[in-house]
Amino acid sequence: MRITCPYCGTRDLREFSYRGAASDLERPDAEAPPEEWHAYLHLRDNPAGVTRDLWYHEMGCASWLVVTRNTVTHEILACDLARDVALKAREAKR
Amino acid sequence: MRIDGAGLINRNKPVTFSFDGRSYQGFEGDTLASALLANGVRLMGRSFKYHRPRGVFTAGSEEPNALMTVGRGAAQTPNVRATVQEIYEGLEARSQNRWPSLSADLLSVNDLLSPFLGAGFYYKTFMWPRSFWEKLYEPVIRRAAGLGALSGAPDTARYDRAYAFCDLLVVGSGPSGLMAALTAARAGADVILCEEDSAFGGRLNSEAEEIDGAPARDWVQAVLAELDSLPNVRLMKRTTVTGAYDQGTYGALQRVALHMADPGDRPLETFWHIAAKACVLAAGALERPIAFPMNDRPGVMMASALRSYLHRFNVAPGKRVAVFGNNDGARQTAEDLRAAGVEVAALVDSRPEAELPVGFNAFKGAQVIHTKGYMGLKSITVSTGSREEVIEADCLAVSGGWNPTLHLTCHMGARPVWDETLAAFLPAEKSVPGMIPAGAAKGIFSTAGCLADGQRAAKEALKALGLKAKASDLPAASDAPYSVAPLWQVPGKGRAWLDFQNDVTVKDVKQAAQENFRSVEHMKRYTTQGMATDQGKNSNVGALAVLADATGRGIPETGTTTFRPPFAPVSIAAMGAGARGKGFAPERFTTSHAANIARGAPMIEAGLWYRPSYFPRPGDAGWQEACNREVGFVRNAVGVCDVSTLGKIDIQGPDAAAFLDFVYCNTFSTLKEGRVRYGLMLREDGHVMDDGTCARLGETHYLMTTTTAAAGQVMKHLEFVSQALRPELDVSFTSVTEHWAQFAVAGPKSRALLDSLLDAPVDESAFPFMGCGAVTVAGVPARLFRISFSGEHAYEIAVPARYGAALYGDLVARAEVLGGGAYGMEALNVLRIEKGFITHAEIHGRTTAFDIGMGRMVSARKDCIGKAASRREGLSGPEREQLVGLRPVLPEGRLPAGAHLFSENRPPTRENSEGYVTSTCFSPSLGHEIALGFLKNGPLRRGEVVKLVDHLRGVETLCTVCDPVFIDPDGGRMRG
Amino acid sequence: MRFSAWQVLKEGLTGNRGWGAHWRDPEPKPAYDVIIIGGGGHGLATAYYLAKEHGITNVAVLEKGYIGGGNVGRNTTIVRANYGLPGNSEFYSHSLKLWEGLEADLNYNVMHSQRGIINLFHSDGARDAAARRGNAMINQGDDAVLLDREGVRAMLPFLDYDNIRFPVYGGLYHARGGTARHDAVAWGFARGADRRGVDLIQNCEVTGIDIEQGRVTGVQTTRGAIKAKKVAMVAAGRSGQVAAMAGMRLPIESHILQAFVTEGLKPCLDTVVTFGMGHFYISQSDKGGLVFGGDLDFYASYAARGNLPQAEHVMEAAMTLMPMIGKARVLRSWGGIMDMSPDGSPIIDTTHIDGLFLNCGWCYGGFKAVPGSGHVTAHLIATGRPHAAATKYRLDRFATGIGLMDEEGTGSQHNLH
Amino acid sequence: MAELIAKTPCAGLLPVRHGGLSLTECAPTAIHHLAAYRGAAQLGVALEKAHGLGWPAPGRSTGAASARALWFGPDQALLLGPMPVAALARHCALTDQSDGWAHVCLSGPGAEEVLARLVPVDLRAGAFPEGAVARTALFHMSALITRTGAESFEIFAFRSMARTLVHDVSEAMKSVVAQRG
Repeated sequence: MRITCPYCGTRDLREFSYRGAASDLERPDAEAPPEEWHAYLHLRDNPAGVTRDLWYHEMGCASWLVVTRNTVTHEILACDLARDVALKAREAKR
Repeated sequence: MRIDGAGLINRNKPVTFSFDGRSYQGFEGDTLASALLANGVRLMGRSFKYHRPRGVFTAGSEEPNALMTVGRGAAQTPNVRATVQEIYEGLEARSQNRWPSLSADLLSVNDLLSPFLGAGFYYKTFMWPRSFWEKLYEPVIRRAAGLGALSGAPDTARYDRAYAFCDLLVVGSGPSGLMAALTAARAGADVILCEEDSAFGGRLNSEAEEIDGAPARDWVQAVLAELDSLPNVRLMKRTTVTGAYDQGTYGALQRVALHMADPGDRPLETFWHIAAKACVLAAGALERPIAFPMNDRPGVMMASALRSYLHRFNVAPGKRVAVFGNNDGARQTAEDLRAAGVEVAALVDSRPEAELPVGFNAFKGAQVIHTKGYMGLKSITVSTGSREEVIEADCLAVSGGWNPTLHLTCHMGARPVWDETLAAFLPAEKSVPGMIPAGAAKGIFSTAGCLADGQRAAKEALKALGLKAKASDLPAASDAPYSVAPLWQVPGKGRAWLDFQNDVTVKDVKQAAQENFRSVEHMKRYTTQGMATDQGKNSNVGALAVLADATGRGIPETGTTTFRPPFAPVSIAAMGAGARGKGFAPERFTTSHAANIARGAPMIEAGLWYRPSYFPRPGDAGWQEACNREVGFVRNAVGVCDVSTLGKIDIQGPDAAAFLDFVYCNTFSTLKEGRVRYGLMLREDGHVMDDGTCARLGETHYLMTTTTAAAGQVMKHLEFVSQALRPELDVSFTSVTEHWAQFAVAGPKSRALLDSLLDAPVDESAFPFMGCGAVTVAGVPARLFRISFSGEHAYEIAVPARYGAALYGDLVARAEVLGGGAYGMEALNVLRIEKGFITHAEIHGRTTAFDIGMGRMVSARKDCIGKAASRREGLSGPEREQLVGLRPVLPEGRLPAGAHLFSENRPPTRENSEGYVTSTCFSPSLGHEIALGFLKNGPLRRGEVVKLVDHLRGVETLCTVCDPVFIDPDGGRMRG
Repeated sequence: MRFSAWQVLKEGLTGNRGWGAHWRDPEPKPAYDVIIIGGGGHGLATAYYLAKEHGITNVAVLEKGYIGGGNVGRNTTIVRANYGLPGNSEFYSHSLKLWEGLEADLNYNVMHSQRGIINLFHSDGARDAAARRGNAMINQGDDAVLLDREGVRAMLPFLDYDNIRFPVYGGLYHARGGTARHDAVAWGFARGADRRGVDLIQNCEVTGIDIEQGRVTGVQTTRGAIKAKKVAMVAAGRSGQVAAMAGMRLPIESHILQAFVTEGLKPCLDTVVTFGMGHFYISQSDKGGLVFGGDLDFYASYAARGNLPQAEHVMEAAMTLMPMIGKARVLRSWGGIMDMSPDGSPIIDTTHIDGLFLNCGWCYGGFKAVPGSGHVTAHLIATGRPHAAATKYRLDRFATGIGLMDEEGTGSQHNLH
Repeated sequence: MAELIAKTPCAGLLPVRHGGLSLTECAPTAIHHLAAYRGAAQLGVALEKAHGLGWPAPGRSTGAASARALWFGPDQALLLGPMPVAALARHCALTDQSDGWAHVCLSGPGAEEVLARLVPVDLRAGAFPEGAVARTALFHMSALITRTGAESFEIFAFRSMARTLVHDVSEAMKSVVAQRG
């Protein structure tokens, strides 16, 4: 697998490490009800198809990335900086 | 025997090698198989199950029979394909899976028992008595099974791995591959051409073909010369592309020096990762056998293989050769044999309408229905339906048609598609992104067709790459059509083999169907069809056809055959190259390493680092004595220890304080400049991730310390929190672990030591307990932290790493003058256990802040990572096992770590286990063992006597639950 | 037909013409008492024990492909009961006891070979953790022996003791651990279930789960609607998709785990060996292939195939641990889809929908659980109560934090694995 | 009074030479990590003003032998050579890393092929010209690699891993040299 880091270009899988669903960016408020925290921490859509997940360019520029990817074909459709995605989500919330 | 001809062997370079102890001569360019055939050797191996005598069957990596062991001692290599292994001077080959010898193999008795050893027989027996499976049945089966043997000695040869990048990867160098490479290279594409064989050219090396009116090999040489001259082309022969992976990644195995008597510093093999924007799969096709009765005799081989031996190696595999086929390959083979002056015993074509040339003992619409010759073919029986004829022959060439070599197209899960006309599977469309099958690999079997298709495929690839092909003519070549009449099995008396190596016959597949293993996957697994070293390259399609027939379905309805990486087996040494010994992970050394080694300290691994265990002295009774001495240094004088391995993260920015408040469960925004605070970090799941101190060096500047083990994990975590969860915070961090060498100076005389060392004495007001600041040593700027992991008055001093070795030597020398010295990990561990300080033995991933008595550190006034999850009911409360100290009731009592804790009168069972011991040591300060552990509701059970049981080491002892701080509980020494 | 040496002899003498079908291929009936979604090891075992232990035979196992085509047919065949935490301890102990009688029970040779397992450790701290686990095994009534370095050397003389990156300090030896022939386990349970009247329906994909007023009533399939009083979702890596049909989101991520087998070799490894620091485990099959694997590829995937970096990491671990393996050649690699739960332990529970049961979260340890999982799931379906050996596999443990079973200590949250 | 003698990360390990290829330790130089606060624009100006160096684009470097800025990550650079002026700290987190890196030079015919045995990035001149910078893996290690000439590269790896760095590169050098011709 090769992932295109927005900074470093296309790099081999071995430079990256994986975290999981990009829903990790949507951290509930501290006082959110327990169910919301449970869903955030544990429940997953786990789609067989297109998913968005978090990768870390660990052996590279240390950027956290949101990769849009197909879990059945391993096709990669997009790769964005997690920082940008998170900031955009905040803008949208306001 | 060797015949005249202009093959690819060098008759001026004879090569001597041996097989089963006998010396033979071949020529440079020979494979082991061709050289043995040239010497009249037909028996080359034994089958896996029935130990039947077998001869060479193919001329490529798909060989199922002629597997041998090459080399001796640590160089012994099992399961080497004689058809691939090039001979070199002194090569030693041995047959395998036989005892005592290849010609007299006792286990060939299995062959006589074959009626009882059919498909899946072992699932139905060997069940009684139960204990006999491990004791008798299994060991016997295991010894009988297997092919060659590993030497058992470490593989000390060199291997390596490498990366390559290209626009276009061309797999295979037959007419399609060469044409594709040439077309792409001329257009300026960056091309890699991989060829599994030791010579480029594919089938053109093995056929009497002409291109542009000259021998095809001339064209091959001309193309190679041009490719070789281009800077944008990389030619890789002896390189098998083994797998297709995501986003244009390919694995390839290059046999760099396996054909050399003395490889020198060359790796035997290199495993390549090739990142290619496009790929032309021009891997050709594999000829398939026909399952006729007793088709496994030594001397029976594929017709294309026979032509390879004839044309490329100038070897006639027999004196009287018969040919049997269902396509024009049979006729071609007969004609080639005749042209080479070899007697053709019979030409048998199963097609009634076949046009056969005159002058042969030819049979149309006929089949070979039987053979004779246990140790080597003696005769075949041909049936035309109306009559049968026994014909003497010592070699039979068989052609059942061709299967495109489409294996790589299956590696991403695509299934090939059945083509009725070609009676073969073809690659599915877009099976691997960027891969374009061409030529025989996609079912085009004429030379002219392959040349044209190679060019077409290259153009398609160039278009995708945004390059333009230069106009060029196609060379002229034969365009003979391919016609095949499917013939999968010939009925008759006797077994008809499908999978030669695994001894799977037509009967086995039929029996599987009879037992309702009708899915092709079930049939494969039940019969072991296709699971031998060729992975069904020779037999899968035939077996599928037999299954289709047995279940009354067509081939496409029955299923498809699929393939997984690797295309051809890859040695573990090549794919794991560089990892032998210490190469598995980087080694990290502190600046004090050499000094510690010089003092004879055994070094132990701490993550990737090496740290001294203890410092032995002459006359020590053992490590315990050294450890006790070093504990004494710290408790009574001063000890020095390199703590550079702890992670140090420099955190700066206007929002540094807010950031730390979020990642630590306690508060850091309130920490004064020049002060240090202990911090506890949770994972988002509410359990403890790591702990350490964090110093505030300036208003917006902190220095975080992590444990040695978790440094990388914490850094990654901080990056995640900063980039993904708190992107609005303006903070940045960088690891300075490597820049600073840091040493603990601990003990009542630590201050005295530092006063003698530093350019100015330690200022008590600037360095109270948990103070920090800048100092200088011999003019070198340093950092001083008044922190303690031993419970004593202690400091840590950090200097730029270039001075680490010098400072360490100086510190230890000064400590020794003061009655102290260096201390190692053993002493460090004792010191911290005596003080109840935790490490990853306690924060092992399942403990919460509550469990370690730090529940109140989770600040109520702010959010932090892990806070929400830590409030779940299951993460605190009396049911939790919580941190306690343990001391033995009797002074000699042992408290081994890993023991479980029970109420005094309860038997030691799972239901009764109430906790366990995590850390233990002999406390020289107290004169007995002490331990830390976790006990249900522990803090409220102080004073209670509990039973400690270590079944593994036979310890059962009573101990008293106590406070985890064994020494100086109010911390006076540390603060004083 | 009962399988035995005599039967093999008799059939051998009569041309092997008498062997009948291992199982029938029935058409689905309109209704069943119990439908099991998923014809893998766990589903087949559940059906078998429903029939055998509870007399519930009006059961269908629905399999979208062929039975045993999932993880039960693509694993490294290791069978063990060497867990350290309550919940797992009693369950795997229960499962191992079932393994020990499985051949006689099923009349099928699954080649359960108790050749022993050695978990190596590479530091004092790891030894303490192994000791804690070994003591837990003995507390549970299972077997464990703590070997020191020389003890390991006596059993595994070919490991690198001199130059290995992470030296061998010792090993935890579990004599009753071992391997079994994976396909045979699926087939044995399938045959056993079939003989007791269970319908095994292959090529039948469930496309919907029918729920009326909070109660399950049946399923929709590619072969039509089928009614059922009870439905169990036993779909391993595909659990997320199946549960979604019932409107459930699961605490499951599906990940890829690769495994490898070499060409056949004469016997050179008599036990199962695991190398914790290298995430590597290996055994030798009865056919002579070295069967080995490593850690997850570490990305969510349904592709049933992995990538090179993890494959190479596994080979590297092999080379540092046992450099005598270098000239063995990897013949085939494959990937399974692992249903990873947050804490690495399984879920066997009822759901908020009456009559709908859930069995998932086996992570990379499902094979050894097959008999146990089938046995306790059958108990749960038949009685509505968890079996004593599986009381802790609750679905709500993540929400409550009670009884989390994070054996590895890496975290009880997906992204912390 | 103490006396502290400085030791370089690869002291005693280098140089290593095989068949025209050499691996040498670069002369010690000041290395500072610059991580911009909130956007690099002002920092770039300050850097230019203070040290005459442009802010490096991703994967690139600026400057020449005595003073260089190497891209290190988003809004980050390594300043090589000069001691940064204090004013820079107004715009960025400024961290001394001078002692944190093993800093070596690989040069000679086949240097590219040597690195191709260890580094999963295309380092051929077409894709990786002089001055290009990659943060990547060198076998199992994190490394920063920059091309300094047609046949020369500088490699930065963690100081503590110097021995592994030298071992891995030396072995690859041997392999490349042995396969020549």
